[in-house]
Amino acid sequence: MKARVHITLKNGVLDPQGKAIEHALGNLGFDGVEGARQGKYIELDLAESDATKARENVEAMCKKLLANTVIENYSIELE
Amino acid sequence: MKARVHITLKNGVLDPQGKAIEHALGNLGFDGVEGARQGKYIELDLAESDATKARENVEAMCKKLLANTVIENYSIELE
Amino acid sequence: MNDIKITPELVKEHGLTEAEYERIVSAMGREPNYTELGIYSVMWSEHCSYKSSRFHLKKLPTEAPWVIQGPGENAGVIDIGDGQAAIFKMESHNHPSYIEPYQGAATGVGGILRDVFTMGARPVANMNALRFGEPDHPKTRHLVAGVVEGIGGYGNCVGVPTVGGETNFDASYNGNILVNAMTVGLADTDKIFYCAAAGVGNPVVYVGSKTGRDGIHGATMASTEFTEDSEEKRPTVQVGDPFTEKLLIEACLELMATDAIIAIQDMGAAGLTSSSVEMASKGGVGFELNLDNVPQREENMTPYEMCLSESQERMLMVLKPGREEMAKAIFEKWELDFAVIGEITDTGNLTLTFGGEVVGDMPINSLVEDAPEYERPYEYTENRGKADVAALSDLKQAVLDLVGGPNLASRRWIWEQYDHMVMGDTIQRPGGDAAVVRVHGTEKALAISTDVTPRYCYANPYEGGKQAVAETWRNITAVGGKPLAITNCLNFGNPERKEIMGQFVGCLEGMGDACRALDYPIVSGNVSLYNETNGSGIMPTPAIGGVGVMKNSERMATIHFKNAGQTILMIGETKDELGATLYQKEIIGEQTGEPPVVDLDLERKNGDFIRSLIENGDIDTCHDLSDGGLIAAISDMAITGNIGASITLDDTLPVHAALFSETQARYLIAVDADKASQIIAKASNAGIAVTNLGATGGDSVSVNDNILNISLTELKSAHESWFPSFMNTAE
Amino acid sequence: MKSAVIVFPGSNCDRDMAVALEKITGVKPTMVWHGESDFEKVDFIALPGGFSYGDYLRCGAMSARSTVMKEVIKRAEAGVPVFGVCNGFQVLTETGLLPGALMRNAALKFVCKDITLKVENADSMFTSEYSQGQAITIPVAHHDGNYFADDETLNRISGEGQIAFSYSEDINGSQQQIAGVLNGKGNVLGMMPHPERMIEPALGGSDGRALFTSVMNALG
Ligand SMILES: Nc1ncnc2c1ncn2[C@@H]1O[C@H](COP(=O)(O)OP(=O)(O)O)[C@@H](O)[C@H]1O
Ligand SMILES: [Mg+2]
Repeated sequence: MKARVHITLKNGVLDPQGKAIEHALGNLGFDGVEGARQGKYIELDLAESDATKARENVEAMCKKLLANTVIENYSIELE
Repeated sequence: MKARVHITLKNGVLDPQGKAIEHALGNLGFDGVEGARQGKYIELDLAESDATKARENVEAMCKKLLANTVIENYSIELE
Repeated sequence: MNDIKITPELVKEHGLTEAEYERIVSAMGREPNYTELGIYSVMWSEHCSYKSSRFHLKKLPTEAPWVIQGPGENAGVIDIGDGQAAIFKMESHNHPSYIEPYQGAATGVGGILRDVFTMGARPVANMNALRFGEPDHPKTRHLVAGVVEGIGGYGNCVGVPTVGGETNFDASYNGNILVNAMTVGLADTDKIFYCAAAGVGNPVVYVGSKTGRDGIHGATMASTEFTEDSEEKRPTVQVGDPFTEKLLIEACLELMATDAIIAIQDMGAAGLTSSSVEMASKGGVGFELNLDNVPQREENMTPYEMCLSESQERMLMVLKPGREEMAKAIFEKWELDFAVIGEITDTGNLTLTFGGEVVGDMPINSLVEDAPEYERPYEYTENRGKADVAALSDLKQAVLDLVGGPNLASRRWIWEQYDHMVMGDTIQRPGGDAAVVRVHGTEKALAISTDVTPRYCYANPYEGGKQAVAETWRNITAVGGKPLAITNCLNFGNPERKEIMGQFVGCLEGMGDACRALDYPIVSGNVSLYNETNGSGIMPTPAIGGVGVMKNSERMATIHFKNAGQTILMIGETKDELGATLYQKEIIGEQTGEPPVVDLDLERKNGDFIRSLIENGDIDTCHDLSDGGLIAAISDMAITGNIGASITLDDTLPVHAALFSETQARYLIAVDADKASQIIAKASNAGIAVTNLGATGGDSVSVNDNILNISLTELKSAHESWFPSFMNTAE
Repeated sequence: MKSAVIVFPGSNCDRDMAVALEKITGVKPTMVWHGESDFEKVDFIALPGGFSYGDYLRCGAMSARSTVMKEVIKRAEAGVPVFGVCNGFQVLTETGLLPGALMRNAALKFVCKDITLKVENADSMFTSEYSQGQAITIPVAHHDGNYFADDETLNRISGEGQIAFSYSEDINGSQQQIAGVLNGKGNVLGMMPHPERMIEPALGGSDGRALFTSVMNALG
């Protein structure tokens, strides 16, 4: 099955990329952008077909590698 | 309203980051990861409340700035 | 796939003319199949075959006692003494960088690095020569940002310092930027690797990244003119993977330390095809490749795609029999793919098998030697006569506009994005005349500079060609280096036009004469033609990359003034040569007249004199004069040293000529007064023109008391602020 | 002083670090490959700069989880001095040996230049040869040097003297312009600037030497 992982910065962590996007959009004349945040999006193809096990697995991957839990949150969707 | 934008590499475009993630997960003992791809995930807060207009706007932002349409695809969700 | 019928349209789509197709049929003795057509089309493209340029390139001087390997291999090799060699080359990545600036520039750096480490060298320095359109062209900012980020992104990650380059803006590059990258590497003279394959039955090995459908037909793209809809040719853009490149460098160098490799070649333009053809052709052997064994990134790849893919970070090697396992262990340690994909045969053919069938079988000779060679008609550029270039009443504004304008302003914004110090041997950083990189663990150093003045080449290709070579020679000399050899990247428009071909021939003749006069041969290079958009060509831009050596790197000159109260001397004489100068272009807004003429004997004489002063430890402050003339050079020296200068000009020339003329073979030096009189005496004895211009000191640059007086603060702010404020302006 | 330089795939300042260590300590360091689970006993461990794993995913993330780092963490906890420069600093924060995280530079650009640093703590084993508040010139070369920690952590580290160096100007958006951080015990230092690039006048200065001589003195 497929896992879709979103990794986003925690609240209160300043986001240089998001800020830059907001700024650049303003410069390009896009009004009304009140905030921008940039995160990562990772797609994984898994051999596992059991959803519970797959989720556990991906959860572990996030904790161990994919996210830095000092500054990031993650969320997992399975398909 | 809020826009969620996913930016992913086009099919066939080399994804060095995804490849490295796949590899690293394998090294960490996670079996059964058959593929990994990394993309960007951007959240925008928009002043616009009309969904059609908002989508048009974000579409333009993607083309102009957020995505590199030479090698990337984008998809937009509104909330 | 191979049952696709070869139609005239298909032939045309492959960039081949009818006559060329006929030639293929007669070389093969039959019609090619689809895969074979693809292979011929890339091998016979301008990019791979040099069909328009070969005839003229043959006339360039390529020999000297210190040349170990001239053009014809992946890079040129020169002897720098003590059993060590410098290996270097410059290459263009113009079209891809226009389409996708970040990846285009990044993969350009990756490609040139491979050309150099393929030969056994550890890359030690990168340079980049960049030409963009006018600053206010809507695309320029985006292209500058992307190209610079791409060059940095790749070089920084690989860990090779990017130590210098050049950057110009001109309208002729609006639709066709130039991104030329150069790499210099070091190797032991007895450990240099070549690409000639040998030994029937020996294994052909593929290492590096897997093959995908990247950049199929990149080589043919680089060989055609641009039109508006070229921007649709997007999938041909490749993504660079500098991390893999770094691993590949380390793995290759580790394997090269053994005796397992017979021949090695990077997969550049036209990937697997051109690398195997080149190795076989050089070795006079045949290759049989089993495409099933090619490591593949994507599913269902056809032989056509595998042969033409330009996936990056791949190499091809011929190993001694029995060494496969040992080599494989090295590549596995570095987590890279390793596959035996074929062997050497005695057939003289490139034979491709796939799924148990032969899918291509072509005589190697026909792919290389039978490639067309054109002696295209040409027409020399007409002499433009002497320009009458006006003086301006507001000299100060003119100087500020020049020194703080797009073509002279500090490039700090660029080089601060490049790691120019990694490897711990950069002893002259960007901002001077030439970059200087120590030969690791020795007293020696390499001095490197890239130069060309396209304005001159356009006005007078012959003089411009001479000047480009002479300027690198002068820049290397100005830091104290002995210039040894050059590489080049010849960027021109459509060679099927007579006047463009005339520019090409003229520049080459000028380059050749300069190389001969300065004992400064050409050891490698690259040609990029068809740099045109909608029929309007770029200015002829034969970028030259020069390499010199310094025996004692402690004796090195830099441009910044070091002490107040020193005497400023000019070596060489200023003539009224304002035609085709930067002053004329940017301040007067005209581009007319003949450019300055390089007197090659004088160039050599003045340069040898300067170098001997530096080598003797007589001077440590020196700057050559080029774009913007005397005042631009003084300003550079004052700004970087944060020490002013006051100079006095005699009245042999009108002031604007004295300040802005771009007469060649001139240098400025600053020394203590007693040393200055010795140097003046020495120069006079040697018949070298020397002028005492004045002294360093104060907080402004002033000329003849009042004619001109600019504070350092004003100068510095003009010089440093242009680039950042240009790049920070919203589009 | 016997030292080890850890080499990850993609490290590219490993040689620079080794050259500096050898020049200053007179002893050639051992180069330790990331896959090793053990290595000889050393007095000092250096994690070099560069782009381990290409800086893909997050700088230092993959290296922090490598086999050798388990051993490095163990030794750090046992008191062996561990020093991370640039990518090495990123690796140290990713392992949790040092607090905080290093994010993309605020201007989103790679920045390579000399910078003036202020020595914030001259009492540590890495900085004793500097004087408190001394201004030193050391180059930076990084894309992700923007130091972040939550307020509580910031208060703690500044209160406990764990901030070793700060930038004299804002070059990357780091909180409090933090350039280098010590662990609580003072035997682990991570910093973005490269002292190993400033060890002789030919390279632009020698302000980096004192860092290494401080450690030599501390080790006796
Ligand atoms: N693209 C670039 N990358 C790095 N350094 C550059 C670049 N462009 C210019 N420079 C540096 O800026 C300085 C001035 O360049 P230039 O005016 O071309 O020098 P010169 O007139 O001596 O040839 C040189 O030190 C050069 O290496
Ligand atoms: Mg110069």
